[in-house]
Amino acid sequence: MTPIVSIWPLAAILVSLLGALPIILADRQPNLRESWTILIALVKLMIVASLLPGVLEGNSYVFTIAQVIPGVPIELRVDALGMIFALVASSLWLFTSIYSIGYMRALDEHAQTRYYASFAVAISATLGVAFAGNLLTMYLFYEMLSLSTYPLVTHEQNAEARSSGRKYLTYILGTSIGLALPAMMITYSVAGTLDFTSGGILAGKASPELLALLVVLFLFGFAKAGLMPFHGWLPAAMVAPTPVSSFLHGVAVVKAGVFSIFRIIFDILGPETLQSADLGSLITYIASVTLLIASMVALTQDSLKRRLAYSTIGQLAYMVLGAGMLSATGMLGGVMHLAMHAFGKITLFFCAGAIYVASKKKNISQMDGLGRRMPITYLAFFLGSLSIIGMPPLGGFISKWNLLIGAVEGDQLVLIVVLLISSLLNAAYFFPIVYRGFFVPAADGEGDGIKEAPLFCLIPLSVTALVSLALFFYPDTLLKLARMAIGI
Amino acid sequence: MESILDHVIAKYNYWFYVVLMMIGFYAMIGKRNLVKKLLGMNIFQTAIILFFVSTGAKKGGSIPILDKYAALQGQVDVNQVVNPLPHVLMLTAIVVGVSVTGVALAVMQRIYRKYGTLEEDEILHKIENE
Amino acid sequence: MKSNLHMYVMAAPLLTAFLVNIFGRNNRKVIAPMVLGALGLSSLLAIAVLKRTLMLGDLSYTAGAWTPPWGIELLVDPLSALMLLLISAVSFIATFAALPCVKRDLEDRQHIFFTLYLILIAGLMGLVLTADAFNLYVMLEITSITTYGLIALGRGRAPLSSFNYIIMGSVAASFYLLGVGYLYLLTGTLNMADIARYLPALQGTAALSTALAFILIGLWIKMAFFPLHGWLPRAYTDAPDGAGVLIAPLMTKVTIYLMVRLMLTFQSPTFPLISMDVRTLVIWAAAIGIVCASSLALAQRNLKQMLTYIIIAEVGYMVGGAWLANDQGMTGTLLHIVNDALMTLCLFLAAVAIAYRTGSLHFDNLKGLYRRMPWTMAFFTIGAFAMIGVPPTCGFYSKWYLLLGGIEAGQWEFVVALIFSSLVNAVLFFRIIELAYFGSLQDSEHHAHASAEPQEAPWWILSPLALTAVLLIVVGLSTGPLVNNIIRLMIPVGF
Amino acid sequence: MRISLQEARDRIPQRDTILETTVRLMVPFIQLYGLYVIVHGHYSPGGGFQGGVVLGASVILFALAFGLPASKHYLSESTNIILANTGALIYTGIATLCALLGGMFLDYSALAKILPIDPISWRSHGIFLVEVGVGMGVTTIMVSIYWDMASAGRLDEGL
Repeated sequence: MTPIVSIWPLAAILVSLLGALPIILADRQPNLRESWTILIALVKLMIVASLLPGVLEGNSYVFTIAQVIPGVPIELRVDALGMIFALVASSLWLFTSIYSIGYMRALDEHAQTRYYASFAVAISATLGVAFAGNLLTMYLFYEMLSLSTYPLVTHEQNAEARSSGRKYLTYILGTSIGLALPAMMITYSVAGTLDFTSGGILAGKASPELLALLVVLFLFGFAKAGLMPFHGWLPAAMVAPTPVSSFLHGVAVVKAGVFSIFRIIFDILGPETLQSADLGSLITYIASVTLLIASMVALTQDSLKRRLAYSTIGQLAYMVLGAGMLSATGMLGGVMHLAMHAFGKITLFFCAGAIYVASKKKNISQMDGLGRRMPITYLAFFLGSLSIIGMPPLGGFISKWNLLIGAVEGDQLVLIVVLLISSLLNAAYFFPIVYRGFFVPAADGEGDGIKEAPLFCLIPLSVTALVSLALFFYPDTLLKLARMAIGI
Repeated sequence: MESILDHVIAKYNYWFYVVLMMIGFYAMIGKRNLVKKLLGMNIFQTAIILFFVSTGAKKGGSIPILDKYAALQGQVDVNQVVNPLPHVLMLTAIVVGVSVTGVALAVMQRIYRKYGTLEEDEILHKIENE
Repeated sequence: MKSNLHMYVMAAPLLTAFLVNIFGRNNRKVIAPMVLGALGLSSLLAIAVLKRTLMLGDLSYTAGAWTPPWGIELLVDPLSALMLLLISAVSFIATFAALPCVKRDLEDRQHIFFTLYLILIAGLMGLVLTADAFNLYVMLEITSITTYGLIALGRGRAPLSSFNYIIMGSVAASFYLLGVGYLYLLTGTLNMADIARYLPALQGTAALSTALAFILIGLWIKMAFFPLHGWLPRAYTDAPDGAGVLIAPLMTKVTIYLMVRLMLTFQSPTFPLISMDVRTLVIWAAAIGIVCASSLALAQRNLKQMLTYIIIAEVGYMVGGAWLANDQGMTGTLLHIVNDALMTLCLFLAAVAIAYRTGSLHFDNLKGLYRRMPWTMAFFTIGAFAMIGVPPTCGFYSKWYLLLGGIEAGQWEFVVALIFSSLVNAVLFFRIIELAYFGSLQDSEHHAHASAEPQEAPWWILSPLALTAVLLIVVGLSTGPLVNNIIRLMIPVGF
Repeated sequence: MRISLQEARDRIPQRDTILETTVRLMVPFIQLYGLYVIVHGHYSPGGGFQGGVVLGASVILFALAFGLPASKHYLSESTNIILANTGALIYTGIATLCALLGGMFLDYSALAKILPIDPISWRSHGIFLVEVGVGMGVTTIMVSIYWDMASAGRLDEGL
């Protein structure tokens, strides 16, 4: 890997951060404001994409922003793992922006300028997390993401939003200051550096007990990954408008948490160090518990968005589980699932939003027969759920397959069972929705006059569903990046 | 017992300041009247000033006003003159003390005009009833 | 190296103080240009002094050309030059906000206010410059007396708060003076560097311990270190707005600097000033102080009063950091002095801006402020993030060093206290942000339009606030150079 | 508010001829003594502080005997404060002047550049100048504190 000094990673982050300004200035002209949003999203995606070929060739792009602490500058570095996350986030931001226009206008939401501006800052922070070159930089952007999403979560500004906002910050800030920060300080005082180094920086420097402590602190410290018992914020945060839930709580925020945990396991603690201390099982058990409980809770939820939220918690645990296997295939599955789940889950959230826009319905029990009125939405929902469950021919299959293989290779019988049960549970909480939509007729007179959501909503969700499908047939680039990310 | 007494008598001036200081300190902390507090503060400061001044003292030392020419010719025995430095310093400290007292008095006057009393308890009572 | 530069830094506000009183009493219009001119000049000169010390090394200076240890020595090394710059810059920025407030609150006493104000600034600079233990006492009292006066100019129960402060401040000064007296008896000199030379020979004597204890307790009262903090909250809350923005960021911080300066001067390999027992005791006190002050801050229902308790908690940070007695802790303390001054300035400026428009800082009054004063609240939010310690604002980095120092020294109680306080700060500030963001939920529908008209604070307050908020981030990002080029130079090897 | 001397003196309910006469006789001598202490301060015991206090005491004595308004007739409040500031300004101004002339702060020998007397003498004369400033300051502040206290902050009646 040859590091190349390049300003483009910084540009990718700044474009939306500075882009928030014209958005704020265009407060009174919605068309101009939304054109800006789309333009910024496009520019951002292009910058990120322009870095892709170099990364595929094995280069990394480095840029130092400021020297702050000896040995730990604020530094950006684009490598394969970061590239996956950045690509997923920036391409989905584009779709979300388009979707937001349809959704927000259809519902005539208030304070849309603040909404778009906060969104722009949040995506900057997400890319910052993706491109961070060391733990400190990642922590910086992680906190920025937490804070910039607060106005989005509490967008409604009513009592429910306030209590959810409280919960959100309590979990996210509480854990990052209370657990992740001390863990980072301990790491720094032991290792003397915080650079992401393939294979970790703690090899031979920390006792197994200390490593175990760090694992626990980091896993729960990055509570955005939603590992139980620090998952409560995610269902609560579903009071936000659906584009926020779909992008931030299906993609950016939660994936930032999982991505952080990946970074910790791959580049700070180091898989081999963890292996030698026999700590892989600790991670996988924590993940398994979350996985099963979340899937079962999802079954009981009647609100569509809450069901999706619990599903997300479960799927995030899949990724952590994969990383925790510490074997090449397992980690590959985990990394792949980060991308696959993003496309699948955002489709599902988009659909939930589209249903809400079209019918004002939030609960699954009210959605009988809707599929016939909104066939495209429901078809996309079906594809998305297939991908999440892990069925061919959708992208989710590839990642889940790898996870399963990883478990088999590692002779971890418990994990195999967990994975299989959970896939069944996934199917059990998704299929009834589709079934109700298509095959249970609506009560008399209900649902008359409901038609598909506006085009601005419909197009993004169709595209993401199709991407999920396409990723099954053309996973090569992604696979290559994922292989590079875990160093095989 | 005798040795302690000797100790006290040998350095009686210091004991005197300590007693003075404690009286001042007690007045500052224990009294509830603002004027008494201020008096205590002055006593406290005076004790410290006396302490400083006595550090310059010498047995048989005279006032440190020297004949310029005698001093230049080295005819002055330093042991015959008290150390003037602490006195000079305390001059400044006295001025500081006076300034603080002045400010405190002015502030106290404002308190009195506002609340009509200088008893701390009554003032607090009045503030609570506002 | 002979140079008058730093004297001018101090002389500019001092001379202007009297000129303002003479000319300002009849013509109010000259006050603002004079004060701002003097402080602007001071700031520029302070930058030059800092540059010069970095290039040429320490500047030693003797008032009246009397050679030390007899004459009063003024010593400028990069650290004191940095403090000089901090004081002049903070006071310059604060003055912009102080002017409109004083104009409103103390219409016919502006000249008096600004005389005291400028003498206070000159006194603070003198504190930083002096290398003479007794001169330090005098400067300490100059700053205190002017502060008493400034606080007493406030409304409501301000005179009483000021009086309590006078009593406590005088006790502190007397303790300090007593300690210096002991040191003088022991060493026969008042020059700090000179005293430090004699200290190793006196190691372990009861008299020396008494002397140092008196000095430290005196300084601790002045800086409102936890169990000795009683006077601070009321005094700072009741101070007039114009004075609060200057006093709150600087007074405690400069006193902490003095403690650190004494520690750095007296500490030497042959004379470990900080014995292990005392050290642990002080750090425990700091940790308890941080926890208690943070918890007390939670109980407040008034923004300014809440901020005063946060100041007390931050004092705990810095005292604890200094007494960790290692490189990282000391770096953290020095860095935090700079950062905390800026953070407190930012928050107090925001508080002043809010008070200027709404008249009160009670929490009920803060509802819906994001709508009414969006920019003020945006900058307030940055200040709040710095206080919580969110990167990349500067508050994070000093906390980083303090935590690291605590971890390296194995003082876990301090680490836990710091983290606890960060969390409490998050609660404190998000409570306010929430209030300001949500407004009152019931009647938001009806009054949404009535109160929707933005009512920003005047530019005189808003622009320094904006500048400070930007500084918080800029200083945060330039932590590396600041630590490597200035602060680390000042910490002796083996500290 | 300026009032005539006669008016001011009429405000005192009981005038005491013996007291007034004594004070009238004493005040000039006290003031002369105060000035003496100030101007000799730079080479013998005395100086601005002591002389200033004596001068201030003379005014206070006058105010005690003739009433506060009468003393304000001779030394109005604003004059008093301006004098106080001027005194402080003389001190700091000379100190700064020394620095501006290339010496150090309060390094009076630098003043030789203005008036070519030898630097050693200037050291002595410099102290004299400064003592005058100090004297002014102390006198006026003493008077000011007395006025403030004696009249409960209203600056009219007095004891």
